[in-house]
Amino acid sequence: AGGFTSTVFGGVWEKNYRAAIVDSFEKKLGVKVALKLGTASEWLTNGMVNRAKPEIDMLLLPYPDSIKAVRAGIGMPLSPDKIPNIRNVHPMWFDQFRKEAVGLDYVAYGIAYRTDLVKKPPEAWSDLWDPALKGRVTVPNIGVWGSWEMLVAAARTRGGDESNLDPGFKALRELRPNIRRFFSGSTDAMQMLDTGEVSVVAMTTNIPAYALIDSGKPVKFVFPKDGSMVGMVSYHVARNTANADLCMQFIDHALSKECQEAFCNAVIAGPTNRLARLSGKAAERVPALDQLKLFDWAKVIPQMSEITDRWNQEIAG
Amino acid sequence: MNRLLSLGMRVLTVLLYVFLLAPLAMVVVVSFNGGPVPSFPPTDLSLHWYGEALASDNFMGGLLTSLWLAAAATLVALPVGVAAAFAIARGRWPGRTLVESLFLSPLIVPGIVIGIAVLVAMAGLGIGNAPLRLLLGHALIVLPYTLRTVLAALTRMDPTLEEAGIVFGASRSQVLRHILLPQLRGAIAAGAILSFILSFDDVSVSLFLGSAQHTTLPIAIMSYMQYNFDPSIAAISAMLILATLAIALVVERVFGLKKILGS
Amino acid sequence: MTAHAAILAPDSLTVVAPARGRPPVGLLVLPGLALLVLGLFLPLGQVLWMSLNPPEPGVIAPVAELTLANYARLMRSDFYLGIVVRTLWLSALTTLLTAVFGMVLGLSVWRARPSVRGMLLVMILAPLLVSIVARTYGWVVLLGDKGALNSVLMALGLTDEPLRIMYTQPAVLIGLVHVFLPFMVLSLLGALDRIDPSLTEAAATLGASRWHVFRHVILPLSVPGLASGTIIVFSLSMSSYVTPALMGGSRSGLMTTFIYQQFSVTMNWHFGATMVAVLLAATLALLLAVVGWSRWYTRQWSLAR
Amino acid sequence: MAHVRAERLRKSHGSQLVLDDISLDIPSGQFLTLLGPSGCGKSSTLRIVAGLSSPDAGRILIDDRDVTRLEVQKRNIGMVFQSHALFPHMSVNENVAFGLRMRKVSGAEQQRRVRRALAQVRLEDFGERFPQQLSGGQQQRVAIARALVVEPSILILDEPFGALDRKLREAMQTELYGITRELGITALFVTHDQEEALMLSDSVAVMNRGRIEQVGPPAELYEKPRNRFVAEFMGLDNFVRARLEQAGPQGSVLSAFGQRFEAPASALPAGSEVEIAVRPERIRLAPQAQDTSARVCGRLTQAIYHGHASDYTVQLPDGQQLLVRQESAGQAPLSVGTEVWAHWPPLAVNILEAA
Amino acid sequence: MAHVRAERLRKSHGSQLVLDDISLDIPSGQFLTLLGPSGCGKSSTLRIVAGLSSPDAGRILIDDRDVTRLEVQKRNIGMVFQSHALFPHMSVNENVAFGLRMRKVSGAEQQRRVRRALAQVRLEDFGERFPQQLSGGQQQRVAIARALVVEPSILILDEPFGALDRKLREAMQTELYGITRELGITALFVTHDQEEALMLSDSVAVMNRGRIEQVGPPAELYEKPRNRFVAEFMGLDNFVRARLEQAGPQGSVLSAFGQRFEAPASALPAGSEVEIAVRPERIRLAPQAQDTSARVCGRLTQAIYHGHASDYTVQLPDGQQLLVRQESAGQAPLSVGTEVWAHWPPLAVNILEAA
Ligand SMILES: Nc1ncnc2c1ncn2[C@@H]1O[C@H](COP(=O)(O)OP(=O)(O)OP(=O)(O)O)[C@@H](O)[C@H]1O
Ligand SMILES: Nc1ncnc2c1ncn2[C@@H]1O[C@H](COP(=O)(O)OP(=O)(O)OP(=O)(O)O)[C@@H](O)[C@H]1O
Ligand SMILES: NCCCCNCCCN
Ligand SMILES: [Mg+2]
Ligand SMILES: [Mg+2]
Repeated sequence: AGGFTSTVFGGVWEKNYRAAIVDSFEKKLGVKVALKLGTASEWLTNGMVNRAKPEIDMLLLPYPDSIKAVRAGIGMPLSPDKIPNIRNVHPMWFDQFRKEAVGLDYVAYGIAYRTDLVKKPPEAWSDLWDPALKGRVTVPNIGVWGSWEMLVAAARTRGGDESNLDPGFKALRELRPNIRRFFSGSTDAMQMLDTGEVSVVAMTTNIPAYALIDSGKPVKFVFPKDGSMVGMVSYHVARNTANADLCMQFIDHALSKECQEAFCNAVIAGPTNRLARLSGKAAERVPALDQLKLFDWAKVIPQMSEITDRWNQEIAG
Repeated sequence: MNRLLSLGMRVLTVLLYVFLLAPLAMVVVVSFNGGPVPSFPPTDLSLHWYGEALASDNFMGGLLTSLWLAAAATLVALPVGVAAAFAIARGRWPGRTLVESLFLSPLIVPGIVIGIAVLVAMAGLGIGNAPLRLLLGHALIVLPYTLRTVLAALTRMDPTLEEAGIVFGASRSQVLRHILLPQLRGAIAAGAILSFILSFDDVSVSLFLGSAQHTTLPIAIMSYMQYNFDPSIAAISAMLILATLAIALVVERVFGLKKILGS
Repeated sequence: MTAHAAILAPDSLTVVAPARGRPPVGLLVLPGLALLVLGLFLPLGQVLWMSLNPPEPGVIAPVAELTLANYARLMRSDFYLGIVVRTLWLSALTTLLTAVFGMVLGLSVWRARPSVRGMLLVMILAPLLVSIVARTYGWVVLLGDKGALNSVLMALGLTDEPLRIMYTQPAVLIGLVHVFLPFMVLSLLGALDRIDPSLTEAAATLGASRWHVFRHVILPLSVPGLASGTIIVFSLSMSSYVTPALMGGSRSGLMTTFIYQQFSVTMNWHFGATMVAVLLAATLALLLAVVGWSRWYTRQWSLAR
Repeated sequence: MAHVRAERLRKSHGSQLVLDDISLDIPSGQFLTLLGPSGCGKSSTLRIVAGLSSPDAGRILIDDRDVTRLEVQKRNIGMVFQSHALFPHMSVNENVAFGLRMRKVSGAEQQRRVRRALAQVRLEDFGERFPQQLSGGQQQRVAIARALVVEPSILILDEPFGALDRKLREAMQTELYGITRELGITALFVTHDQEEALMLSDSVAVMNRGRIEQVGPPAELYEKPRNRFVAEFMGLDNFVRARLEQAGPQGSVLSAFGQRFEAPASALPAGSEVEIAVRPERIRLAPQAQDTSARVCGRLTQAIYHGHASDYTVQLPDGQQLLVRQESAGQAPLSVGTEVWAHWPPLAVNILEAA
Repeated sequence: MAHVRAERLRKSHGSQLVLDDISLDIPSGQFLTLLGPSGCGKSSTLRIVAGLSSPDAGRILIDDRDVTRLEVQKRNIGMVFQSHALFPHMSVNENVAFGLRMRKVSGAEQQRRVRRALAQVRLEDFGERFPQQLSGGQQQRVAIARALVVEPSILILDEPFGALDRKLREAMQTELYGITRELGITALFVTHDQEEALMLSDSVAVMNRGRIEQVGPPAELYEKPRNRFVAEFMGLDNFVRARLEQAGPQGSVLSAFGQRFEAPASALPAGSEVEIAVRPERIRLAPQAQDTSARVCGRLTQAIYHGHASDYTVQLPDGQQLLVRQESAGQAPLSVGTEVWAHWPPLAVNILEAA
């Protein structure tokens, strides 16, 4: 029996991913799917370094590494011929990757806060600037999931957008008095929220926040009125892999209605397959597509170096 | 005055031990939480998260990988580092000071850069063997410790003992084996222990050098924490502390730790 | 090594050894050097070379075209120069505190009865056994706004507002000193264990107080260990990443923070390599000074005869 | 000036009893020497008096004050360690100056006294050297200078002249004698050299296996050793069992070697079995019997040349051996194998309690 | 069995010339002793012969083979270091067995020989101890046992008995004498004890400041020291300038102390200015002048008690001092301040070249 190597996030995510998608695939085809833990940037680096002889046959990447991978030409073109389920995927989850990758699921970024420590619950991004939150907010550090989204969201509150981020920088500079610290990951953020070091986590996905909520902590998670930012992970099949067919079979399997429902209901995420239906908690906690605010990553990525510099100096410095 | 000073010293010493151990004690306490998130003081006492940690393939596989990797890296770096320490302490060649400093560069270069550089270089050579890659990276980052600890001890070693060895017919390798190494035992053990622990603890270098089949425990932990915020990490840490304590106790009983870490 | 010291060079192994075509002991450096050169310097050289290439995020291969643009960017930026200074300062402070506390702990082990010595060592090594993430949680529980320390302080009425310790520069210092102490203690013990106890006794008979015995006998004789510990701790501080990231506040970024950023976020390896080059050069220069000084200081009594 | 007393010291290392009820009394300004075989506990005693180790039982009194737990540095002692214990990281000057620095003596005064102390040990020109660059004897002399320079009230010396040749040793002894007497230093001295002990000391304590066998002024130990151990240690030899035939204050009569002969007075009752001893140098050898009170005939079995004297072994008919030291005095040495007569004057006989 | 020669050794430490043209010849199985003041270069010479340091010039020959650069471990040496150099991490047994292990002697044989060697140094019961648990003299004896046990062809001993009391020292000397003679070991020995040197050696070399002053059989050095340095080192004293009035093979006549007196034969021509010396123990003191060839009158200025002898200083009218050693021989010691006559026999006078 053959097999191939892909990537996976850890913890409950991996558990649900295996249960909903990988195990059934392995059983069905009698193959082994090796999943590499680690970080997205490392997977991407590995893909780039080993472009000629890939170690990772299929990368599962989040924003923004997925877009970087596309720009670097890491993945091979995908098509409904080999992956029939792509036909059921909303085109925006395929087209934004230039058809060289396809989305698995989406999550929404919102605000998590302590109900006991916050007098006026935040409802919109703009509420983060409330002087009552002085020194009580944490924001993702640049490079951390949610940081780019934070910048774009901030820009939008002041009339800017992804190609005009100046207002975003200005807004975040003004947010500084409220920022206790820039967090370096969701655990870091949730830890601060749980211990009361901060009252508000400005930009986090729903999964970690609901972990606190479900364990009875006085925490709430809201999708801001002015629209949730979106997180998405996508499949990229390495260009020179010898296992391309198997990878594509796997993607097709992952995009199937059954897998999508099983997986998204478990992790509380939105399916990319339009036929899939959420139920239970997932139905309540995942915003509909029209509540999402997307933006053009392709415009942000070329600016990243400059953005980072500015962030370091103007916001974090 | 003198009495005050020595009382002050005693208090400071105790405070320092408290400082070293307090956060770890907290971790151990937190690990007994039954609930899904860590809280202090623990909500309901339970060994639940110990069970979870022990049942995880990632953690247990990572533990194995980390153990062999730390052992192998130490085994590679130890002789090499000890030999270099001898060359530097006992040789008379130009540029020793510079070379001695260069041996520290694995400490200075951030782990991510070491990881990436080794990854790129080995890919360039067409070597995709993750264990080999990990071993190289880890041997590099622990090399400075094996060198330094032995070098410091060698500086103050009485050379007449070596001379006595030679006089009584020991070859150079016998002097090494019977006289120098036993006396450097403490320093070598210290270097080995540091090496092992550091290799075991490394995240940055391993991140770029591992593979799906060869993931170290710290990487498994780090990945776990991307989505989870529960006391299983505390449980793992507590188990590591307890396991180490147990090993130390056994070693103490069987060999006497002071013999290994003593002069 | 000064010329003077070279003349006094002890005739130990080294001088005796070259008899009849014996390879000199200096050759023993070769395996280590080979590992270092092949495993690190050549790979790293390739990366450092990129610091001389025109910056282009996403490009990960060195090219022939050379420029000093990356260095110019760094040198012209008050921000990045400030980071270099801040990193050096924090590392120096960490090293100093570690040295002082490490000496206190080292002496406590050195003076301990053999039966308790092992346990003290295990306690000292303990911080290394706990993953940094878990350790940070421990610190939050202790030092956080609602942590144990603040609870005590507020209960005692020593302060009304909780002290903000976590996520500040001092928190980074606390975290670094905590994990690096074991390195310092082990290095120091290596030297302390080689001090003949009769030397401290001799000093005491000559009227030296405990402090003077320490100052004039123990401290100078532990210079080799102190130098070793200083070197290790300083290097580790300069390249520390996780502790500042998890325990620091919004302004605690160190050089490594930004190096990580360039390598993994912006993928601007060129600028990242530039910072690595500067980090390496600054640290090596300082260490060269420490190594040289320690060798000069001990030249008269290390190995003589 | 310090009156030093050790009272009933006891010390064990593990299961080995190293000191077993040691008491010493050194009046202020006096010089007491510990004499005894290797490993008998001399250094251990010194260390306890110095305060470097604490006794399992017993106490140390200085001027009637119990100092058993007083810190070493408060005792104003100077000490020469058997292993020298020079500071390897200090030059000779710095080593010698150390005690003065600790006493906050001014720089100029320090220099002056260091120079003088180094002159006393004949090392004027070695101030800049480091201990490793010195010969064994030079190191030992630095250790002596370091202890003397502080002009301590108590001086403790553990075989301070062991590595010195005779001339230097004598010069150092003279210096030491002068300094201690002049400054009224109380001194506790260890040596394995009986002559040195007798010459320097006000009193001598002979130790054996952690106990004191006898303590007293040098002449007393030399002339009236209490038992065979002390006698041997004082250089007596030729121990022979004898019977005290007559005893009295004017002299006594012994029987040994199958004959009777005169001996000095003894306090032991007539009829006792005793042990007698004669110093090898008090016996004269001659080819013919001469008319002295005691004489035996034997065969010369060994002759060892010693410079100003030769040591002979004389085998007696009953199997006993006599050791005889004869001054060379210009004569040709006697040759092995010849028959000789050994003679000794009555006063040369020491009468000891039988062991 | 090894014939050891050192040829024109020269060695400097920095600017200090430590050995200046040292040559030695030790025929196979012979025992040569280096005697000389502290710091004269004895240990340095030993280290070069052992191969532990290399000379700046000159060479070492063993059985006519140049071994100057030969590895030490091939020389089959036993050595006692002045600093003992015991291995701190090995027990006494292991220390002593070390050389045997290196020579791949079987385990049982090792045990047997170690036991015997420890018995020779009277440390049977100390095999399990570690060096730190031994007294100074015990450590030294372990070092001796370690060197003897390998039955080396060359034995190098650097003050091996320095820390031992006289009895033990004599016993060890006897052992050493026996072992070297029995096994035909070539021995190079350093001591600061003239008697020891004279007693053990086939020949003695007296060193001074890195040079050899005189080398020869013990009696020769003792009887005919070449110059004042050697003479002093051999225990001569009372050096006085004199004029050789008559010289001849039967005896000579000297003038000194303002008088003429007889002396032994001298090879120097009549009329020479010479230096004479008389051993302190060859001079007799008496309250009255006696009829011997030489006598001077003076006042007793110092008396030091030594046990079997006392040392007196006699101040002569012309300001010179005589050092006199008198055997105590039971008499009461003379008292300081009295007027005495010093007498010596003609043969007691040594005639040396004037310095
Ligand atoms: N490493 C060194 N550097 C400088 N001088 C040295 C060194 N080693 C020895 N010396 C000098 O060389 C001379 C001879 O030393 P050596 O040890 O041979 O003397 P020695 O005759 O053995 O004296 P002792 O009887 O005191 O042991 C001494 O004056 C000593 O100071
Ligand atoms: N640390 C120790 N552990 C066990 N025994 C010891 C220790 N130190 C000394 N001893 C023993 O105590 C006894 C007395 O030792 P000490 O050093 O007082 O002897 P000493 O009279 O000074 O002998 P020397 O003349 O040989 O120096 C010796 O038998 C020695 O072996
Ligand atoms: N330069 C990278 C070396 C990595 C060492 N990590 C130290 C972590 C201490 N817990
Ligand atoms: Mg002793
Ligand atoms: Mg010497």
